[in-house]
Amino acid sequence: MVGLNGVTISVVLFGIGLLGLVLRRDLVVKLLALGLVNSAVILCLVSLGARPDGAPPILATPAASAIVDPLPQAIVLSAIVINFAILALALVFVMLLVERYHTTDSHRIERASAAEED
Amino acid sequence: MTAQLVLLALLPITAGLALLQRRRLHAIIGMGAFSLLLATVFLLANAPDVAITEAAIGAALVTLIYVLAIRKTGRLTVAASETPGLIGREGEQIVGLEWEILERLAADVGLDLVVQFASPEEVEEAIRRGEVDIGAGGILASECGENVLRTSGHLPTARFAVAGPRSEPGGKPAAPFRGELADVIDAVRRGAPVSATLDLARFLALSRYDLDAYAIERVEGDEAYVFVLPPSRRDLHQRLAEILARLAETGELDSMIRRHFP
Amino acid sequence: MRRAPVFTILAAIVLVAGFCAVVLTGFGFREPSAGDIDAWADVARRTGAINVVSSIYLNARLFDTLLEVLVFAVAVLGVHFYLTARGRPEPVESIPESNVVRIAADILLPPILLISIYVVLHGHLSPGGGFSGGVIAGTGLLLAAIALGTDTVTARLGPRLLDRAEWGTLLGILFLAFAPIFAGRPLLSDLLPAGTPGRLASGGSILLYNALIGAKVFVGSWVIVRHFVDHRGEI
Amino acid sequence: MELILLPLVRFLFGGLSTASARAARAFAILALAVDAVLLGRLALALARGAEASLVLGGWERGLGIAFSGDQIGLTFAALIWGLAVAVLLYTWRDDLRPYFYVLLHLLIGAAYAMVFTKDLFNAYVILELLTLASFLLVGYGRRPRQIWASLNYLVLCSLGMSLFLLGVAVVYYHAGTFDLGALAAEVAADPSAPWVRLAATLLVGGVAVKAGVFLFSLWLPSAHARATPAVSALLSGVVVKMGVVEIFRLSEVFPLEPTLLVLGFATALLGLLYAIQTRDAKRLLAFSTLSQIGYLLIGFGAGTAAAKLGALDYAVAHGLFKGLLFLAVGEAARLVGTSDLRTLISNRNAIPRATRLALLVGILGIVGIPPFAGFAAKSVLESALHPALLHAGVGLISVGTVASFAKLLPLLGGRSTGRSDRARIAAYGWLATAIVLFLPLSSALVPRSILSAACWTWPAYLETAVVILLGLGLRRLVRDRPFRLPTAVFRIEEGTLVILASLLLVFCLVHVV
Repeated sequence: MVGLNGVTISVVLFGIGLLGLVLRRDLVVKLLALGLVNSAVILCLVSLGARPDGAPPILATPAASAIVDPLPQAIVLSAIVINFAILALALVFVMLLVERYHTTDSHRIERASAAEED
Repeated sequence: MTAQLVLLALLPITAGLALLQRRRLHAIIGMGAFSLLLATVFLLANAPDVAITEAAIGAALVTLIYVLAIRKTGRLTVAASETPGLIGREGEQIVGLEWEILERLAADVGLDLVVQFASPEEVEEAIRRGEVDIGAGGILASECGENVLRTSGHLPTARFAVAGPRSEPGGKPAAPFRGELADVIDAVRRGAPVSATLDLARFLALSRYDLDAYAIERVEGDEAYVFVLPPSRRDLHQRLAEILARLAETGELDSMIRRHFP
Repeated sequence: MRRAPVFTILAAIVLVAGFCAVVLTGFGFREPSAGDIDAWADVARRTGAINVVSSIYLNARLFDTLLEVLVFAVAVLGVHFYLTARGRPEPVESIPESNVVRIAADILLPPILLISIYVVLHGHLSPGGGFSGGVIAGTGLLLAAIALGTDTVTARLGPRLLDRAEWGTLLGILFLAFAPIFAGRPLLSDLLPAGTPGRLASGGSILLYNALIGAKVFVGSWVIVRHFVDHRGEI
Repeated sequence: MELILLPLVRFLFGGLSTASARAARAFAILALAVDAVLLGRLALALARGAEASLVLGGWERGLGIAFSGDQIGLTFAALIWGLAVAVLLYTWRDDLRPYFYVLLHLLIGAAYAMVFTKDLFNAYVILELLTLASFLLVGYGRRPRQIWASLNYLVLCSLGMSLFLLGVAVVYYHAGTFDLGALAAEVAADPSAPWVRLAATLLVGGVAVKAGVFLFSLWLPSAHARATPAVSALLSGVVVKMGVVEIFRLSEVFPLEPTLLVLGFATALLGLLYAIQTRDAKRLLAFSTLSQIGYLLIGFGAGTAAAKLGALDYAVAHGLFKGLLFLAVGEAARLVGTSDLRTLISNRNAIPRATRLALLVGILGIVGIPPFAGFAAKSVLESALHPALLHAGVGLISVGTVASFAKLLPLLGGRSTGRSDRARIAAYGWLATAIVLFLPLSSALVPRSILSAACWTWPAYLETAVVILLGLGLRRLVRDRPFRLPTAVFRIEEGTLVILASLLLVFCLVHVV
């Protein structure tokens, strides 16, 4: 089912995020890429329930029989908050690393911290 | 329906462009825009709850803390080996002739200056890998490697071969200086064997100690201190060269040299 | 942007493309059956909240939400722990501002807080709920921080009150999860009656959960934002 | 009822510990007591043969979150409890902030929930809570290299959990449920459908990042080696095991046998190579964790019920002796000031006697000397592995384990001068007792008939003797021949690529049924 729809786009976004995670060495951009990967999964889950003729899962609307699947939407709310929590903590840790190593370049931090161990 | 498809197609484009940004602030703003687009897609996909949460958290709060966290001014990273008089630490402060020149450059291009001290070979390596913007600290024009940009010398200097104790002068010239100056000084103080070619600034620092037991010989040839830059920073090289030329023209360079090498 | 070695770039592209191709093989469409739709509508009928997502989020799958609140609490705790211990670099000046910003902040803050309260309290009736409402209020407070400085805002809210609210709301949520057991019902189930769907006082405990989560997230996101304002520009 | 009370009570204590800093330690003890009561009640209920499963909040299966308590879950819960006691004793004299106790409560509560949950999305949220709590615990010392190790851990685990969630999406797309029981029925209807393979790949690959499977968990050596000893013990004994538990649950649903066998041997052999090569005591323990996870995966992959029981038994045993080893080596490293093996050995006189004894018990446990834990669990596992080749492969891994742990033996020599404090000795004693008495204890999980048939036989003794002799020989062989292994794979970038490559490998493997 490759075509212009939410699921395909979300897989493409996942791929872009992975490329960013691997190829960009700046930790801030790496975290942005990680956020993209997480958002991609959220888009995937929401797109699962989406139907062109659907209605929001709120029963007050007249077409109560046409509501879209509420379950993925409910779990996605948790996923969004978890992603935010991860991001906030990761940023704090990057701050602490910058204080020590004066750089956000992952390779240089890696080398500096490996050198400390010896 | 069409609006939805257009928005969906915009998502990877926005995300890709955002992650390709050279400056972090641009990347962050790009991802903020992506989150907003994503929230709109959710709204159109009949997921208003998710849309509100994504807009409040993903677009607003996350972008906010990123923007707060990052430094708005960029950095100019310098790798330097400590050389007394040129660039070195004095307590918390960094002082020296080259440091002052670099401060001018940083003010000129509007960036914060960050110095990482390292041994000469580490500086060379960092420049070769393009990990830092400028290499400094007693780098001699004749010793900097291939494939790097270097400025014209800002201070003429000479080289001295120090060998001993109790070795005959006139032998094979010692290898160029490597490692930490502090180690050489330490060796001299203990009277341990030393064989190194030092530039004038480092030699002056060393000559404060008792060198009677060592053979000292001036190495022939004219030398000058330079800055080195990775080949990718041609723009920065240009700016540095301009600043050096201006300093030399106005005579400011001479007074700076006199201040640091009385 | 520093370039990665060619080999890494190639490997990354090949692997990512392979991954995307593999993932795309497995998806297909699945139309919801009439039974599914009935089941979803039934959830809302049982909880009494017309927002089906809220019914699932805060009743049928309440345990997930509870864990998620704990994840958020851990994040707030971590940010607080690591950034407080570092001390602040220098007396933090308020963010450079002009009178226009200050006045705008003064005018904008009350409606933002009102909107957030509305979003929190109508979580079972319309889109929104504790999390989004709390975050809106927490970031809205940043406007006040722009005008007054973070220290003044913290002082006005009362640092001790903030501290207490932080764990008090968490304990409240946990207690609410425990409470049904005293009424002889299963843990993590409803405490209050379902009520008439569509009214503000309906949906069982969902309203209480939304209010508590809203308060918790409001305080938590303010703590995070405050620390990031104090330590801004450090990366 | 006890199933959900166990995590909830822990969370409540976590909340209370933030409220009152002074009482944090008292709450920690109280929580252990409450846990013990609840675990006892659960054990009694299970012994009576009562059905211990429930859907939270009184919902029916399918929509709500289902918990189910079985012997396996109970065993793991008991392991978690035992390690929690040891950690509390070990850190008794340390001046820890209430923050530490809050994280500890949340970590343990999440682990309890993990062993009982039968819901895929619930497992995702629990694993994320485990990740965040342990992430903060790894960085607790605030040393920059700890911070860097835990940031690596966070990024790679978050990526892994995204893969897992993508797998959950695939499952929901096709089966319309998050419930493992309902999913098992759907999978059984058509086990070779493309979506089953994709879902299995993503779920197993995602959770393998957390479970310490070598190719996926490249963050593990640094994080485990750089954290403080008590945290390392928890990471190895509890957090990694929770990933293993999820892999076990998945292996009950999806046809994963060849995949797990290949992954198991890969992680065991690679982990051993690195363990034999490293010169750092704590990294040795971390790499050995990776190799020991291999045993478990092989057990799950062998497919028979007995092999699975043996693997679970081994998981518990490993939690005990690796916890003890991390605590003991951690104290030695703290006293000497480094975990570099050579320096440790030359300063071995600083290691107190109790710590040496703990080390000895730990080593005897892990190399499988009868009647210690390793021997019992390994015998049960091996007796269930039927093709001779499989059996021989596992024997080879045991030889490598002996060879890598022989490096720690010199630490036991010399004469000790220092003294440990009482609380630490109690912590060692607690875990050591469990290791020594492991055979009778494991009869709670493994039927007594299997146990005695596997352990009290001459072939088992003979095999142990041969393995130990071969292991010591291998140690002599490699001692004077240091070799180098690539270290670049432990960086974030390469680590991500390796995860992707392994994921594609798993995707190929799930097609081999």
